[in-house]
Amino acid sequence: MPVSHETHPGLHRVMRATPDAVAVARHAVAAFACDHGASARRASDIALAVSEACTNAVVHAYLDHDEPGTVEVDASRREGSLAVRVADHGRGLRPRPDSPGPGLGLPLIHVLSDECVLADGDPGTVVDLRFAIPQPV
Amino acid sequence: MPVSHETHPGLHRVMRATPDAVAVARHAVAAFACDHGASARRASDIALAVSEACTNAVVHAYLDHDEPGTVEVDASRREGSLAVRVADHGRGLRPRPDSPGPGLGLPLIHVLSDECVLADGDPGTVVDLRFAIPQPV
Amino acid sequence: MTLAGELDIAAVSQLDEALHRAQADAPLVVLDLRALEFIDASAATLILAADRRIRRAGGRLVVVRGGATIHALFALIGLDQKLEFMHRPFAAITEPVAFTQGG
Amino acid sequence: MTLAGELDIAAVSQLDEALHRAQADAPLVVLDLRALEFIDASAATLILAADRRIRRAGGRLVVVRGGATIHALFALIGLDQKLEFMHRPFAAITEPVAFTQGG
Ligand SMILES: Nc1ncnc2c1ncn2[C@@H]1O[C@H](COP(=O)(O)OP(=O)(O)O)[C@@H](O)[C@H]1O
Ligand SMILES: Nc1ncnc2c1ncn2[C@@H]1O[C@H](COP(=O)(O)OP(=O)(O)O)[C@@H](O)[C@H]1O
Repeated sequence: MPVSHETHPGLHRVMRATPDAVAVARHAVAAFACDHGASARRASDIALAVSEACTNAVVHAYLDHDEPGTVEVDASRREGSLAVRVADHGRGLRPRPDSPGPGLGLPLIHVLSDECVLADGDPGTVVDLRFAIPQPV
Repeated sequence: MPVSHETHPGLHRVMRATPDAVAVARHAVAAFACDHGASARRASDIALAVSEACTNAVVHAYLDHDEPGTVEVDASRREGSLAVRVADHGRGLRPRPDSPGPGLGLPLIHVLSDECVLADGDPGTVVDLRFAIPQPV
Repeated sequence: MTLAGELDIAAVSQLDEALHRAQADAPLVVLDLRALEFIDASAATLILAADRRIRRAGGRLVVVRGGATIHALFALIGLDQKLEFMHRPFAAITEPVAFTQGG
Repeated sequence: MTLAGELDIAAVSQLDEALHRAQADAPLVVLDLRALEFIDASAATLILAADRRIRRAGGRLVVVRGGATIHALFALIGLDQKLEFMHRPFAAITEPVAFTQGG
């Protein structure tokens, strides 16, 4: 259901980094992408990338903490693309020889997105993704 | 042995992506970094990051090829930093569930560098790294 | 065994248990993905691990492909070549081992 | 067992064999990294795998720390907490099991 852009300044969600947050983030960004011109196929790629990035925040970011901190998801429409940011305030992206994951997340996020920049939060990790989407007419 | 910068326009090496290329690349970039103001400690961080990026080109890039293609290493001095690029012309950075590696390479490259951008070659993978190094006086 | 709903990090331990249980039940496990709405890399990897485990034990895992977006994930991580996929199940097999997960 | 030179992808299979051999020789394996000039993540991970294997078999792997840059890699990938490190070997142990790798 496309909605006029003025009514959608951007998406911003702050959640506790627990497993159930991942679906919430994924659904919110997929809906935002659909509303802003993404095809169903494209929206599902975006949802998968967001899901993997949020999963990393849930699984890795707060390893050293007693309680998980937050994961923040932002999305906004840019000229010709959708910008999505997944940020946490945890230990920062670093190697973990005992990772429970299969090590597919980062390469998967890379292939799904048109640009993927991994930056340090202060503290934490910021994953900035860009997905090319033709401007709706 | 610091050398005047004018005599060092930049480092450029093209090698076949075989295991022995990794040490050659690592040594060349470490020497270049030392010559351009990196401390021994900093140069060894840079060498490790380059080593991991070249190892990825050797291990992953030419998986689908009968013969390995090339891996290219470039380094140049920028204002306040060293820019290093490791590029291959292989299958592109994508997930590999049967990876023989422990999955530490990309996160390690990320922590060792001050900026790490993974881009697509055409075809292949381009890893652009920036290491902050104070300008020598 | 039929998987439905969304398989992400919130469901992996449940999926892992279900796959272990299915293996204990029969030497041929048919995993039907047609009702699945989402799957992530860690869940798909659990299916690969189950395949390896079941084959090592002399059994066999056959996966009934999900929709286009589900199968896209398997293709992206190279599992479309590593698992035994089929488009439609034999009618006989689907009935008895139905199981619904997540949602 | 003494490791010298540079341990990267070009040396991993040789390292893996050496670690398997050392395990076969004695229940206590002392791995001396002081002569090492370089180690990458895959080589360090092989040492972790050897540690796990040796402990599972009832043995023990003790690692004599290398120089600052060598130890930095172990710390970066979190293995400084997962392996049993010591600063200096007991004189008695170093002598007999010397082995030189790579270079
Ligand atoms: N948000 C994060 N915070 C801390 N570390 C992270 C984060 N995301 C990724 N990492 C690190 O990067 C590694 C690779 O991530 P990924 O490719 O998703 O594989 P996996 O999660 O399966 O290990 C992880 O094992 C972890 O060490
Ligand atoms: N140059 C490359 N070409 C193709 N794929 C790559 C390349 N570099 C990395 N990859 C992919 O990214 C994944 C993660 O890389 P890395 O973190 O170095 O872990 P590892 O190499 O141990 O698997 C690899 O398993 C591979 O699928």
